Amino acid sequence: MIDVLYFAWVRERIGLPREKVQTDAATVADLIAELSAREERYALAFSDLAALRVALDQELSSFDAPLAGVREVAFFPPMTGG
Amino acid sequence: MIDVLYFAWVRERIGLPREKVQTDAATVADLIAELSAREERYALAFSDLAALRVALDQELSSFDAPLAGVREVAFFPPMTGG
Amino acid sequence: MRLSVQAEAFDLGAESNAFAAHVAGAGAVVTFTGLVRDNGGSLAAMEIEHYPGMTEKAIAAIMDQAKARWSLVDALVIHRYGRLAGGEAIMMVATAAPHRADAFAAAEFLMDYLKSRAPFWKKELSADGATWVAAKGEDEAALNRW
Amino acid sequence: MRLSVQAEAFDLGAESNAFAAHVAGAGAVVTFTGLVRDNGGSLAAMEIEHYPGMTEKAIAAIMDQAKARWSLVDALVIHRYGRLAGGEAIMMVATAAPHRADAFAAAEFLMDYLKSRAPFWKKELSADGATWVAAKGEDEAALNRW
Repeated sequence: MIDVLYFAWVRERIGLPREKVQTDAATVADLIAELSAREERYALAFSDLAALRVALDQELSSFDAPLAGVREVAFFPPMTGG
Repeated sequence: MIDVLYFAWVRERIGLPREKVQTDAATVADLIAELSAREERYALAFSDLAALRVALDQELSSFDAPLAGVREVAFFPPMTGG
Repeated sequence: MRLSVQAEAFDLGAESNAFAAHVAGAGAVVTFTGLVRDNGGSLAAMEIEHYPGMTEKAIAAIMDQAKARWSLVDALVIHRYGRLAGGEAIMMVATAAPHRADAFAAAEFLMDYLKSRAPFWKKELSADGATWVAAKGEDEAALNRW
Repeated sequence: MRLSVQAEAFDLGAESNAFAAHVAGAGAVVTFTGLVRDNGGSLAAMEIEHYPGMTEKAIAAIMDQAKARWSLVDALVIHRYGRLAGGEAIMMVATAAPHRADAFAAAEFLMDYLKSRAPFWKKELSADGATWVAAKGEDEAALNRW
């Protein structure tokens, strides 16, 4: 089980801020494929990966990163702080 | 008659902050030559022109600038504001 | 070095004075303050979302990088989240260094990284509705200079 | 745009707040404050001489140049003269612009020009005596980037 978090418009499209996901996905990309296959709202949120960023255990990462040992995955658009 | 002003170590070497000078000097360089010929303290203050700056009527200028119409000449070292 | 991620408003003047009061050895203090642009007519409120936990870690990492790169006496980052009205201060950065070049460079570095690498997302609220602020290409490009 | 050449101390916090309170349309405020470096042991007092009349003109000209080059909502320069103790604020600059790049660039420009083109001269007073601060080659060189 991993915690999956969504922020900003990703959260709005998927309709929830976080959920626990039971998965055997090997990489972030695999997890995205699993979620997108679930429901249209996920497919929509993940339709353009260039517009998305991912953090693994609160560190920015990449879509081909392995999920082994990861407890928290977060998806969000490019950050707009400052 | 023009007002001649001295600042910082130029003022200290010459020993006064300002004086009125009767001169027919055509350029700043001519005025410097006249003053340097007066007394040792002037010659000392003007001995290294690379270490000096000049302002004519409160605008930075150069040693070869003409003095015609100028009312106030100021000599000082490179500025250290900020 | 102090870092605060907070919903509450902060007082730029009070924070600047408190920061500058304890920077022995510094000859230069730079502050940057980001404001919700208030263009008179269409006063835009702003809603800022963030990622609690990661936000603090990301900012601390950015501050550590700045400290490693420049000769800093001290640095401060305050960043708000939640709802802000037009004209309100969103965040501030302060740096203190012996000389001005380091204080300026570190403040700009902190700002460039906070813009694109700290997990905040801004939503502008106006009469026309709500819009997520898009990241700008120039903000990503600004990172290349460091 | 406000410019003050004064002997009196100023309050960085109060000046920052007053400045930031009237910058509608600005998203970025940058301040720079120059302090008399106080390195604990040999507390250096500083004596600042200036050229009344030319000082104000020179600073106003520098501010006009900044205004012409960058999109500024407002700018402020305060510079003291006379005797200052270690740790005291010598001067400050503040800039406000729609975006941060302009606010930073204008503040750095103002500082570079104030350093080398505004008629102030600093003398450091320490236990060893009084020394006029020499202009630095790097300060003159800094002007070339503009």
